[in-house]
Amino acid sequence: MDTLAISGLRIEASGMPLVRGVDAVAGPGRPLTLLGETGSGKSLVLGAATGTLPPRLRVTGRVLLDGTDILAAPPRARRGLWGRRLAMLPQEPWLSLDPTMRALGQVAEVYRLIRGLPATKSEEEARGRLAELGLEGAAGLYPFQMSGGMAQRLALAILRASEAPVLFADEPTKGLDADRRDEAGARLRLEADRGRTVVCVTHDVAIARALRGTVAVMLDGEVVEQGPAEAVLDYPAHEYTRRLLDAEPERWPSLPGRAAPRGEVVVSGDGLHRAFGGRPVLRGVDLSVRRGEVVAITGPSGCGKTTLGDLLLGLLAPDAGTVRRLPGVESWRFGKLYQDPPSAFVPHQTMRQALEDLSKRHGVAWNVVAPLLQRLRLSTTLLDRVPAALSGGELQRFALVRVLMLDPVFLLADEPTSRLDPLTQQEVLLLLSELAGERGMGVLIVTHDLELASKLADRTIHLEAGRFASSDVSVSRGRHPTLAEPFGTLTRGQ
Amino acid sequence: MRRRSLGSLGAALGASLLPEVSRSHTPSASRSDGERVLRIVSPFEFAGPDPARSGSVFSRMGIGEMLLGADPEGRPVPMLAAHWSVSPDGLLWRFEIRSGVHFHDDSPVTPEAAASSLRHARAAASPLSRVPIMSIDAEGEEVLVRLSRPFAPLPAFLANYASMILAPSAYGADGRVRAVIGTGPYRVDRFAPPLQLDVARFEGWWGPRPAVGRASYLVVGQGEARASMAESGRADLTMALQPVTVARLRRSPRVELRMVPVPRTRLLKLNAASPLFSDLRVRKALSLAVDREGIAAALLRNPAVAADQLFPPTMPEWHDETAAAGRDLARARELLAEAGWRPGHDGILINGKGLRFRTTCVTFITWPELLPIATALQAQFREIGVEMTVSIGNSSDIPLGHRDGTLEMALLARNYVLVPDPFGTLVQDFGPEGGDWGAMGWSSPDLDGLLRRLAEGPPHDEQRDLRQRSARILREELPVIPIAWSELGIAIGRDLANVTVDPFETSFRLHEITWAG
Amino acid sequence: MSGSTLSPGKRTGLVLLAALLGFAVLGPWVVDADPARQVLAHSLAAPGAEYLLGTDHLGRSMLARMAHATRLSLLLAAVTVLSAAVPGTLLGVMAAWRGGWAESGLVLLADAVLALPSLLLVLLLVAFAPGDFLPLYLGLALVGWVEYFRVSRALTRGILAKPHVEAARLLGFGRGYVLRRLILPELLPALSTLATFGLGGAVLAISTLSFVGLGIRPPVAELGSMTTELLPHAYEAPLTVLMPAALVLMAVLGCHLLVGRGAR
Amino acid sequence: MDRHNWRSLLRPILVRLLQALLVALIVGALGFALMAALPGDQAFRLAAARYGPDMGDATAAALVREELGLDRPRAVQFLDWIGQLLRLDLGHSLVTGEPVLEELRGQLGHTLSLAAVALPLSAILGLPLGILSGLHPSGLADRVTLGLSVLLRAVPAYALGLLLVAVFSIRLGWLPPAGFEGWREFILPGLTLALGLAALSARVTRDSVAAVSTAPYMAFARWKGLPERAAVLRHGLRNAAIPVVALLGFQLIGLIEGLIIVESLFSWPGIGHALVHAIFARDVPVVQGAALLMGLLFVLVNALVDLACATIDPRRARAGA
Repeated sequence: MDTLAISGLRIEASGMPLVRGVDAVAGPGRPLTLLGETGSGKSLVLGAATGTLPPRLRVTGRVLLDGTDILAAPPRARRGLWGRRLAMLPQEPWLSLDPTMRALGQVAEVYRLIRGLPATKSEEEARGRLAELGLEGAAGLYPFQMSGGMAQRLALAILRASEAPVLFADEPTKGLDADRRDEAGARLRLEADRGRTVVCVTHDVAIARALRGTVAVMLDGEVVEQGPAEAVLDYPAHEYTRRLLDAEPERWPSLPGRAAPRGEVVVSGDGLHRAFGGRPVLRGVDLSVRRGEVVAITGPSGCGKTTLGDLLLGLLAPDAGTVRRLPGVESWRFGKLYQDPPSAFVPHQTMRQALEDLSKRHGVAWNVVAPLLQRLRLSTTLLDRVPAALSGGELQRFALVRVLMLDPVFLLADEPTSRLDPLTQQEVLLLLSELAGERGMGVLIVTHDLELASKLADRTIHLEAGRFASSDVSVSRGRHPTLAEPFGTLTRGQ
Repeated sequence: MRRRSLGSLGAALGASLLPEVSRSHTPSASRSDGERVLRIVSPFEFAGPDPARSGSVFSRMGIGEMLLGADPEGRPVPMLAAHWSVSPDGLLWRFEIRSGVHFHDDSPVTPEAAASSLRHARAAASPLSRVPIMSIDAEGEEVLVRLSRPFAPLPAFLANYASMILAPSAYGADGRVRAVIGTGPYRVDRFAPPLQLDVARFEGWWGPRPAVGRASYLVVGQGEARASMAESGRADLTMALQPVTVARLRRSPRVELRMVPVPRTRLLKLNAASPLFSDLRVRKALSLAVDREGIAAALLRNPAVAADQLFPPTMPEWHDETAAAGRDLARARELLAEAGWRPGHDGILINGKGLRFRTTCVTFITWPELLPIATALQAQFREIGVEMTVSIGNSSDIPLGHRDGTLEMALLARNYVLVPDPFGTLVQDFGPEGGDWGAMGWSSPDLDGLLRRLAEGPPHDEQRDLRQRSARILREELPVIPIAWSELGIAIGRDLANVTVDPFETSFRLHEITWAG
Repeated sequence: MSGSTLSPGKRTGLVLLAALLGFAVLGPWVVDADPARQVLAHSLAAPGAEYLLGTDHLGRSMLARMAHATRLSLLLAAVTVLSAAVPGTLLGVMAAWRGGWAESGLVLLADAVLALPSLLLVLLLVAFAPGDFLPLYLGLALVGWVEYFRVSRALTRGILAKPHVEAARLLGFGRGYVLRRLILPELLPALSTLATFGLGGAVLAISTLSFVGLGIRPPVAELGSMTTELLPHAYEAPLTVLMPAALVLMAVLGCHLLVGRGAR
Repeated sequence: MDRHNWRSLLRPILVRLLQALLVALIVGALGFALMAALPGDQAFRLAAARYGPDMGDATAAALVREELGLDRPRAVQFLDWIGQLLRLDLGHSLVTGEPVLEELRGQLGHTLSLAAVALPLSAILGLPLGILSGLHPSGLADRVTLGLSVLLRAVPAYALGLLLVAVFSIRLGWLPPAGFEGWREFILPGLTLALGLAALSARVTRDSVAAVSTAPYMAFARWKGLPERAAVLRHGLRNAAIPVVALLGFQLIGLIEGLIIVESLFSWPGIGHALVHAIFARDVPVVQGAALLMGLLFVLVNALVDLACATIDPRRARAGA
């Protein structure tokens, strides 16, 4: 029997349908993944299933939990299910843990207050839960002393304590470093294997793959394709599903054979050392980037990738070693793309103002700008928007425009797509790679994603604890997919 | 020593963190010994135990006594001195100390103790320091005061609070006063400057045993708050009521209101040496321009206090009976024109040398009525073309401006019975060099002569004549322009009896008061 | 934010301030009576045909005095706020930008100023020239700059840490541009909130000073000094005190309502 | 690790000490400025304050000048004061001649006892209203509280005090309008101070509670299945208290400001009252002493608030590490 069954779910906001006709089921050991991009309506479905939607939204259809329609239940009764029948693994768990309470207490209170165990017994149980998730050493820590992955495990420990049979997970990989993503997927699968009914909402195909069970792909408020994970993910029927899957780096076709980078070296570092507060971050790194070359740096969090980039751009000074940049080239022709696109723009400035100021500052004629916008498929109507009114993909492309206006010789791209939906990520990165060839600029891309690096870069450098671990040269072959497809229509403003 | 001060800072902080639960008495209740407390509320704060600074409060509360007192006419009466005499040349005064009098520490009052107190007073900023004294000594049962020249009003100066007689133990080794150990009917029970003073009956007093056993003196600065203390029965004696609150208190069944004229005169001090005020006609014009009745009625709530001369009718010897001219703007303008002042294009007077009649009047807020009066004068003078700026400062700006010659005009209130004989104040204020609180750039040989003669101690009839002539000179020459006299407004609780008011404000006469019923 | 989206509270605040401003600008001109003219015989007259709003203790027209007082009070408050806000903001931005000793020194100084009773500083400054305007607002500015300093420093630190500042520098923009286009516009909402509160605060502070006896010299009419001047007559003629007090209240209330949700 | 911990503990203490030192220096400099720059003559001012207007004339001023050595160069007098301060001696009041420390001791006691009434009173008035409005933002309680607090903040402290006196002492006759001896005397000045503070703390509490009640960790606490009461008690209150406690430090500024006014208004023999008098009298040692004590008190309380914040909020405690 299905623990959770959603049927005919429709959500409207003042007459406008946001979610239409969603049907889906999940049961013990049969997780359900709602896969979709920002704005697809997947989070609204989760809200309806948990009964946490704002009252101004009109919800029709049925959500059966163990055969009872929880949509029809009064709010008090729904609230009574929390922690007993339903559990929720929140987005960005480090924000959802009480910042002023130690880990152990946050687990133990579930036993103490909800399950009514005595204090010592509660603590004992709580220690057990922490140990199960490898947190035995963290009982005395506060959430702010934990990494994102630890916080997520702590949240899971709390949810395990409650032993609610249905576990919801909302974007469990949001804000996590890429190397922690697979771990998150595996942990959710483990919960499912322990007999829980797991419902997960994500844009990350890798999670859906890891979780197995049922996958429902959502687009514009509708489920466009649904079925067992193996079927949907390996033999996608719907065009959108295919594109979504193709957007995963490992599925990217290899990039077009760029001419082997023969240009001069635009930037190089020799024996770079850098420490922060007495802690060495970089310990003797050499690196050079040529015109037209795409170099990727990968490595785990804290390995010094970002620091290396900042040293090359002159944003930081090295403690030892030298940075050489192409002589006679103005400093602003060494550009940077940022991880969080909205934060790289002045919040109250429209794109037009930003670009106009830039063209005035450097005497770049406006007629240089228009073709760039076209090349990056940015409609001129977007020019009059402020950053908050643009999507991440659009902003990252505007960021490219303003760098390209200055005829760059080098571009540092610091995790430029880690906060973007997969299709947008693919689009932006392919553009970047094309432009490197077209413009003859050296690109240094900082990323967690090995797969992405190997697809995109001419060379990949692995950093580990501030040193080179290895370096390899990607072999470029095959053809680049045409970019005439209007990817832009799939991304939307938030 | 160093360590001690370090410790004392810590102790001070520590002690103050645990606020002292004082031997407090609730205002309405009686004390633990059942003795009812007479509560006095007054606006006047007091500082340390030095009588030169705070003696007025000690004297009013009956803690300290002087050698002599004064009767309602200001004539000297015995207090700690039972008898006194003066040598024929007027240079040696003998004061015989009352026998059997004790200080609050039970030590006897000896001539040496009294002489010592007086020597302290003389060294301080006290009226006694202005007396031409050569020496003060004890001899037998007497205190001997030797003068360098005759000074008949000496007894009045000895009746001033700063000449209070304190016990030898009241003085520290450095000569500072450490405690108020007097001889009066009440001794200090709790000394909490600047706002509270509790006294208890001194059983060893030389006079008849007072009926009131305990009294407290509480300072309440806000006039409105004082009035409501009286109205709500939280004060038995409320001093210095403000004119605006008087009407309300008159209707209160709880208190009896008394308005006592006191010789404190609000006046305009002028720099007669300045080109603006050197001409008597100008000073007369200014005086004629003042609407005294208007000010007295609107701001002081009693038209009768409009002052056409320095001394009120309650001091007949110093009061000139001739009728006063009222406000007369036409006459004022005439006089100004005669003195060469003509209105300019904006109405402000200009004289032949192109000098505009603009002046600054300094006043201060110790007396709350001065500022509104100054504001009224400003408008009244503007009507005859005199532009006056009001500068609100500290009272000390006036003597300072007097000394450095920068002062042009000041509005102040002057107490003429600081020593019970107005002579004492007049000789300071209107002497040949003028005075900080009196004439500036003005002197009158005639007045000097009259005052000199008064100092010699003439027979009474002559005295009266000298006083009258002095008053007339001041009235005619206008070295200062009187504006209004004062009244002391007192609210007396209905359950007090035998309350009398001392016009010289030297005593509340607590020892005479009894509880009614 | 356009006018139509104002909340009722903000709208009330705006109306209050506009009314007050109108009274301040037009009042003295419309009333056209000398605020210093006295008729002692008409002291504390009740409102009526001759004196629309009655008279004060010296028989001066309350209406004329309040019109002039409102103008002066608002002007003084505005000057006070400006002379606190401009240096405070600039120092705050500078401290955040320069960092190091300059910042630590300024922060310590600001903390020390905070630790001292501000009334002490103002009293001291006012004691230099009692009754004059200049020391009054200088004194208030001397105390007031700290608030602007703290807020603008904290905000600037936040802004400077954001990637868009680094991006602007990398794109070749100079310090002037960063200050003009990046920092000041972002400080503006917070600063205008502070300034609006400050405007009300300055009106209050000036009236408090007149209460301690350091007002403005007569016969100048200022709302605070009017209130304290008439306070002794609160029982006989309550209106004379309540009217200027109500104007002070209007000014402060208007500012607070305009800024919106109370405290921070 | 240990070394780091020590540093993190030491640093705030050092900062506070430095602040205290700076406060002392500024107070000293102000006192110096007072002596050096203010118009009028200190000796005359002191004479007026000591002997009253009637006796405060040039003769008295000359006596004062001689007694106190006011003729000495100002720099010497300033260095004297610094020297005394280093020996923790604040000198003698120029008006009363008493040691400043002795005078301030009593006054500080009165001030602190008033503050000890006002602060809890403001908490009793402000916190429940703030919590109530924060739990139901835009509800009736919220709107009424907002209106009240805006109104209270728009009324100057002295006007509020006079209003209270008018109502409770004069109209109703319930409470004494002045005095400082019994418990009744504490109510009006305490209330005057407390109302102003409560207006502020109610708003801060409200905002904090409103923010906390929609915080993700409160949502998660509910998701855990905690009943609302337990969620609020175990996770809401402590987090909501952080900004409120931090505000206490700032409230103290308001409290001290308010004290000066309230003490003058109610003739309360506290440190604020003494300060105002001393400024008018140019009693430099008392001004310096009172300001110094108030400043140091402020620094001390701020340090205590820091400590309290660090106790409640572990993030603050480790921030220095």
